[in-house]
Amino acid sequence: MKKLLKSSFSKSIFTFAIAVLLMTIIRNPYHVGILIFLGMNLIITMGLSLLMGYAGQISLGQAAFFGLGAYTTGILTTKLGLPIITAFPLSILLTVSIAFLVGIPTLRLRGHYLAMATLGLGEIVHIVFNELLSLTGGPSGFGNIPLIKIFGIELDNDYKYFVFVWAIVAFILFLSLNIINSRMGRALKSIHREENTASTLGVNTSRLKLTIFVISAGFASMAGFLYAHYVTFLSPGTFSLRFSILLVTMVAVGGMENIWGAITGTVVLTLLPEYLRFFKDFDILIYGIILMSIMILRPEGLYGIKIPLKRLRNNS
Amino acid sequence: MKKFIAFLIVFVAFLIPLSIEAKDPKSYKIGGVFAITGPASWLGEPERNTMMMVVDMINAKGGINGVPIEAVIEDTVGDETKTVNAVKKLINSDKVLAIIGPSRSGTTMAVIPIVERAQTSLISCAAAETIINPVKKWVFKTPQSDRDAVVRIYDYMVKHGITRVALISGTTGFGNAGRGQLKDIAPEFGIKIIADETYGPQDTDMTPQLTKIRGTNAQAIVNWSIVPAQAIVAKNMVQLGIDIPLFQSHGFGNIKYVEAAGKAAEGIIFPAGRLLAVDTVPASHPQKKVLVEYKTMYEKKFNDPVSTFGGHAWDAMWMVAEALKKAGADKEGIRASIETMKGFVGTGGVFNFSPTDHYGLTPDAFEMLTVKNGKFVVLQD
Amino acid sequence: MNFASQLLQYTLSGITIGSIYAMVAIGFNIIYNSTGIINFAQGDFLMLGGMLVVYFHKTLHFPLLIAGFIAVLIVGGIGIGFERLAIHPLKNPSVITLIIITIAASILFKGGAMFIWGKDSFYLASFSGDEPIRLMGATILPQTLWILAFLFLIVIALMCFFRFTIIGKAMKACAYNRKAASIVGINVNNMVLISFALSALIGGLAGVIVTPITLVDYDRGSLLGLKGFGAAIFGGLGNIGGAVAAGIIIGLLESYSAGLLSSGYKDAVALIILLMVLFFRPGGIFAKKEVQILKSF
Amino acid sequence: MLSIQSLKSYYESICALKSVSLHIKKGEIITMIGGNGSGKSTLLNSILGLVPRVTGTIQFENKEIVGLAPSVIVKMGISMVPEGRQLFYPMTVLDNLLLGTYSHYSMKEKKNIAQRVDWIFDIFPVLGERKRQLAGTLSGGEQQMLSIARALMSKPKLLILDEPSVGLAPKIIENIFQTLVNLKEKTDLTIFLVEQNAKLGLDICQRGYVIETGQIILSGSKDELLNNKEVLRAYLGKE
Repeated sequence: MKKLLKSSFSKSIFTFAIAVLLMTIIRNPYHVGILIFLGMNLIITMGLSLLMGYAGQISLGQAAFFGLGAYTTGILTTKLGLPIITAFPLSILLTVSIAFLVGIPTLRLRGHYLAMATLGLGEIVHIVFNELLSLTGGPSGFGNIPLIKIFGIELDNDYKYFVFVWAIVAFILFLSLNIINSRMGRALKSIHREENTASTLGVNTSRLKLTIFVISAGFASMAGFLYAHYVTFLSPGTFSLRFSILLVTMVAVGGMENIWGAITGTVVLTLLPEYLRFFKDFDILIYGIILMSIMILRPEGLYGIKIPLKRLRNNS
Repeated sequence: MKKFIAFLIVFVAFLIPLSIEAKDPKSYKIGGVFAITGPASWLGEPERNTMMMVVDMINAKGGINGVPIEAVIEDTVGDETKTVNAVKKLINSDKVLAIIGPSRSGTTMAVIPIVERAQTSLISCAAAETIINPVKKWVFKTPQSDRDAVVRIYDYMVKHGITRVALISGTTGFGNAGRGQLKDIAPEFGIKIIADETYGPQDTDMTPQLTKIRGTNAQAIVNWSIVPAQAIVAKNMVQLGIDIPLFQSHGFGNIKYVEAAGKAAEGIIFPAGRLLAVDTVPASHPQKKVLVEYKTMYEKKFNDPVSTFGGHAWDAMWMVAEALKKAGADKEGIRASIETMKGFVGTGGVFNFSPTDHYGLTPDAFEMLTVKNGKFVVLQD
Repeated sequence: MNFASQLLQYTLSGITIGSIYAMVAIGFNIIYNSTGIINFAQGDFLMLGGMLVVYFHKTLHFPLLIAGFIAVLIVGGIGIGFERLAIHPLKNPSVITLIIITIAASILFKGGAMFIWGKDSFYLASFSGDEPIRLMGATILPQTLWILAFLFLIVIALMCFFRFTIIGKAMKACAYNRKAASIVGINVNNMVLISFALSALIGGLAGVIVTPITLVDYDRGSLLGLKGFGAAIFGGLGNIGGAVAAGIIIGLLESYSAGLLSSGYKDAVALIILLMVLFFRPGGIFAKKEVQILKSF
Repeated sequence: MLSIQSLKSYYESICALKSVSLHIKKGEIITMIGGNGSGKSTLLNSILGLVPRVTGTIQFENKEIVGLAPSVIVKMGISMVPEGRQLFYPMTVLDNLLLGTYSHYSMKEKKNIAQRVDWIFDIFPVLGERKRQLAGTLSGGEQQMLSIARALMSKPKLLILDEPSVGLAPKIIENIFQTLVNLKEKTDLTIFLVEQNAKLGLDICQRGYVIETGQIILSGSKDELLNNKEVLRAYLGKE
């Protein structure tokens, strides 16, 4: 156990170190900004990977939890003037409780029915963002969300925020790896493989699934919190079904069987549009073609493609 | 672990190209961020086209003070996160001197903190009053405000004895902002809002909402929307046999919506810049020359009917050109010279900016138009 | 105008919207039936049908009937091509892989349509004029009758197809038991191909007949696809009659809640009822006793 | 008629068959016995082309059939009664039978198919009584009959049965097996029967094979096998 902990801890620290190293190489706030959004996406998709890859459940409503986290902290800090340090736990708590409540009936469903139910929940939350004018500003959104201050340092530029976001990414990675390596993680894998046998082996599958669902919602709300205090402006468009689908796609493109797959997929699909800017109006076509090719040629996901490593070894 | 290392290598390899920066040729770089694709593309496309066209015009004449302008245009897909990225790219990678756009109110609000911090002028092509009220140091806008549009509509209503009004609006930033203004200003004109319905931007049938309105004693309907669905509202009204007047917002300012609504569009009243009814603007009007020039050039070049949205980009680009002439490649200078610009004649109206007014237009910038025989004409009272 | 005729109007409006959802839902079901795939590009078949008929009719000036016919055939061809290029090459794909592929296809179809026809909305004149038909103080457009008539025809045709033809039976057999279908010599791959072709044809046809009401632009398929998916689930996946009823029920729910409750929350009301059904009657409102064993990821 | 040479099959990278060879002559009833996981189902699925990774040769009437699609193989005249019956449960008895003719269905054949159905109802009168019932509502024995009947609908030359006796009462099994023997006598049908129930299976055959862990360990005539000590001990429960 100690050894496992050590390795997931070192992996997290390593990832963080690489990220910070990258930041110092990339001396351009715009690129750093993209990596900040990448970090937020990673936080969500790691949770989604636990849910999809390990618990075998799908959620097409993850953008709603992302949005709930963002809106709660946004509303609490601007409309009620609460300090961020209070708003933070409240926003996570609210999202997690909602996830818990809706998770109970939802996770009884399977397959396409689960997809439809989570999609419906996501859309309902989206409609509420649109319609609660007095709180959310409706489709026009609202702004002036304060910046985060930590140990007296205001996170007012991209570099500071980058370090903050990626520290949390590393922490979430650490958490996820531990969940995977824990008893619960192994039990989850067994749910994924064969739901019936697992339940006969005395594993309470519905409780485990619910736990992971709630954890993934918590991760998403964490990302929402980070989003709100970075962009400082919220409107419902950001938290639409489109984004939920994109998140699921990231996990599937990278590979569902493994959390590193989700991470790979997130990196590729977050950065891909930046490369496709070059193609102007064609970008959506090329994006579709790339996505489809990946799924046809490598349906198990991008992660673990062996060619680069082999070539590397041959060269050295 | 092997897989992990391979993963890291790919990760880093994917990122390295990001750190390569473009070389800087000698030119004035101006950024454009428009919703060229996505659900608001009918705004972004003419804006992008127009900006490119104006830049070509300026460069064909030798640029500004001998320096060519380079337009760097990014697509926002109408999405906040993408817009934030795009604006950061323009400011930090391309090092533009000023930015034109974004197309939508929501995306504009999202990037205001960024341009304020980066001290780069932004001339928005979105209409919402909240963009320039309160005044932000680096933010301007060229479209006529929704507030002014509401004022013109209510003026007209008061003159024609309409006091009971039913609202219907699209649930987009534009529709929502207009809805807010309509409700806010109504008491000033003694107008009562007796119905307040909404519809989604992708909806295909508004008869339930309109049936509800039909059940009231409203004397007129105001539809505030910028999405193609607004054409369906007009059609549904005809279907339901509602024969009270329909007012639209300036978001109706695209002849394609008239085509889409067909006969149902006849008699719709809406405020708009004079661009849409150039032919009926008297030759003596100060805007006439600019309007004719833009309309003929655009329609010749893109073989597409002109819309007011492209006009916003036209005005913004010429403002920037004007400011560059005075201030050169000095960001604060550009800002200051836009802020002090007076009597600038654009397609949207005659702009008079000041440190307390980053909008520069008055309700007079609007003309009340109506649809007659499938064409926009100035409404004769 | 009295309340009764208002109610009648909400009903007629609901049926109009609902019949469009029903058309999309049928397409979902046909593919689901023989493959277990939810085709997220289903709404885009409808969009393509609309775009193509507008193109042939208004740009190339073909007579409406011929333009519509060509449009439907081309969409059918696109369905076949999609299956052969993207679905067929996969060996033992997981459901989630298939879903992502159909999402990618949806992105491609949208991108392609935007590239070819631009971003404008297009409209098509109603088949038999816009003069509304009056009915006890409420009105209905002639185009709605066209939609209902086609919906009726499609359902009847499909029922006959599945009940009386050997290919229809073989497709159903694939849905019930793939292995057994192979054992009796049914070429399962061909059945999948036929199901894609059929559902693309129906999607294209739906696009042609709903465009006069909905207008069409490259993104028109997204929302309709979503609503159609909802209807397909609501009626019980694979149940074509159920899909039609569910589509119309969702349309009615939206219309009633827009008219009687709040237009802003109309979609939410419909969704909440849909979720309630899912929670308490998974398998859809019309699920038979021998509910199909749900496929899982 | 059917000849298999050094057949190997893989199931998810596990080698389920290791070099199996056997042959079946026209008009024979051949029985193969083997326990759970011995590879018998894999063997049958390989013959029908349902297993993707197969090496070796399978010749049916001197034509190589490895690599052909199941639909082609069925059309050539091999028909299978699968393990667990695998009917189309939500469809009627008649529809199940009709689907049995799928591989050579055409408009011209309509009359022949009708005759075929009548012939089946002669053999299994109970199915005729229940032809409009859903297959899922039949009793176990009736379902097994339907599964056999469905396989017979395609006019097979070789009928393969995968454990038809599972879950049925001895009386019914006897009845079904007797029907098979009668069928073979009346027509020129060849039958390849795979059974766990060695006694019943061997009783009706001419020759037999014993398969264990993916290999054929014994073969011989009915009497040779019935008297073999190994068989007696392992499959017939006699010391």
